[in-house]
Amino acid sequence: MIAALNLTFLVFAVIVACAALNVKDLLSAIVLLSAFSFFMCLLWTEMGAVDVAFTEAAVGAGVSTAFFVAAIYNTTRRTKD
Amino acid sequence: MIEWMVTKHSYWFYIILIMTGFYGMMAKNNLMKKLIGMNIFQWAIILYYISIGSKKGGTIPIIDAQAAVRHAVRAADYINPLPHVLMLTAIVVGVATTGIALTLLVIIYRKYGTLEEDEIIEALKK
Amino acid sequence: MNKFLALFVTLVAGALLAYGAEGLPPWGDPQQPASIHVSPRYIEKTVDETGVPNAVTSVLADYRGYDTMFETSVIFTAGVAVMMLLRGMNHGKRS
Amino acid sequence: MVRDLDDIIIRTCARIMVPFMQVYGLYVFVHGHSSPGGGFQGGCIMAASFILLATAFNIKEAKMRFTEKVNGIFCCLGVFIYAGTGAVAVIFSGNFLDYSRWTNILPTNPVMARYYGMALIELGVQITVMAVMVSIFLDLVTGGSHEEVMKTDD
Repeated sequence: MIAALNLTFLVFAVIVACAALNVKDLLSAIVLLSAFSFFMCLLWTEMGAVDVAFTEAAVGAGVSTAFFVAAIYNTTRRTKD
Repeated sequence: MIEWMVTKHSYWFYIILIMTGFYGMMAKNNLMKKLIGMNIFQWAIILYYISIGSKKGGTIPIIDAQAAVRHAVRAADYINPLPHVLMLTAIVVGVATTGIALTLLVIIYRKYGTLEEDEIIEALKK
Repeated sequence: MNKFLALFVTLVAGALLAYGAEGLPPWGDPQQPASIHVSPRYIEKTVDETGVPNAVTSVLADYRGYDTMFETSVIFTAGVAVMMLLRGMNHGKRS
Repeated sequence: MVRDLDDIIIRTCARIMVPFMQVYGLYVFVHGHSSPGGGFQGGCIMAASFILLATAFNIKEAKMRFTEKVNGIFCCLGVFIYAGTGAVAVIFSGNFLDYSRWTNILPTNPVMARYYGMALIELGVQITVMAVMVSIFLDLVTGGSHEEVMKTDD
């Protein structure tokens, strides 16, 4: 539990979350959401929750992104906001 | 005041993340963006639960074998494993329910040809 | 929905959360209520009672087995729901 | 998915990587008792190997390796293993999910019986998670038809 590392990862997570909500392309938004998920994984490793971080790296950043990309492939990339 | 800011600065970031996800769920027009906001909201809450379990001076909850043989396991040396277990199940269930939400989005796109909320409402009024 | 109304609701919710965060224990406090109720027993007895050094696995699969069992059935239900929604729609369109 | 884009580099890399990913998934499951890991993580890594197979080759190739019938059976088999492990303890006059009653059929002491009971539980979780994740991905990417769909625009 290192406070400086924790603060850095939290700031990056907030920036990436805001970027994922504001980018004008859905595929980019999903890639940014994957990056957000990976920062969450780093945060949990830093807090000592290794099992949860492992699950997040396998499920959140891996399989979840594959689901989103599959849904985008069947719908559209276009968004207005 | 300064000490209060230092000891609780993490909670402020959790609140900012929750607000980001909440705003995305309410204000965005695209349904996929709403789903992304919901995911951010969910992960912020999981992050708060995990941070409850952390202890200053504690290590990861895998018990040292030598200490266990000597019956000298002290609970203060290890991080609380209970929130980890609850959130481990929450993450996997969250991904499964995200799969159902994406399925519903695919069905909506097949029926209306768009994912924008206002265009769907226009199509529903006809 | 109006963006300013959404922003207002978000800010009010954030202010309420910040007001609630004032009553939380300091971050990483070893004596906070969540860390002194049942988890010391799990940590101290896990090797003696189950032989598993990883406390997360022993709590997940043994002490709280009901939780994980119904969680597994939730995943199974989600898979069946996706199957029914997508394939059922397709079938209706074809006939 | 990529029928017109026949890239030999991606296919060769995927063919080399898939067995190692599956072995790693089993390693994570087996070492879940003494190191980070367990059923959820191992199941997701094994599901990721099949998803890689489906994206690098095509849907038909992945379904030849892991057929739809086997997938459906595995979805139910994991939950069945979990509930059956608990129910066997009831037969030996214990509580539901009380693995120490397994000493009636395993030649061990109650502590190690709980150890092996947990391994069985994790096996059930791993099988269910793997099968359901692959099933959801294949349903989503083909739109439910489970055939190759080629999109031309957008």
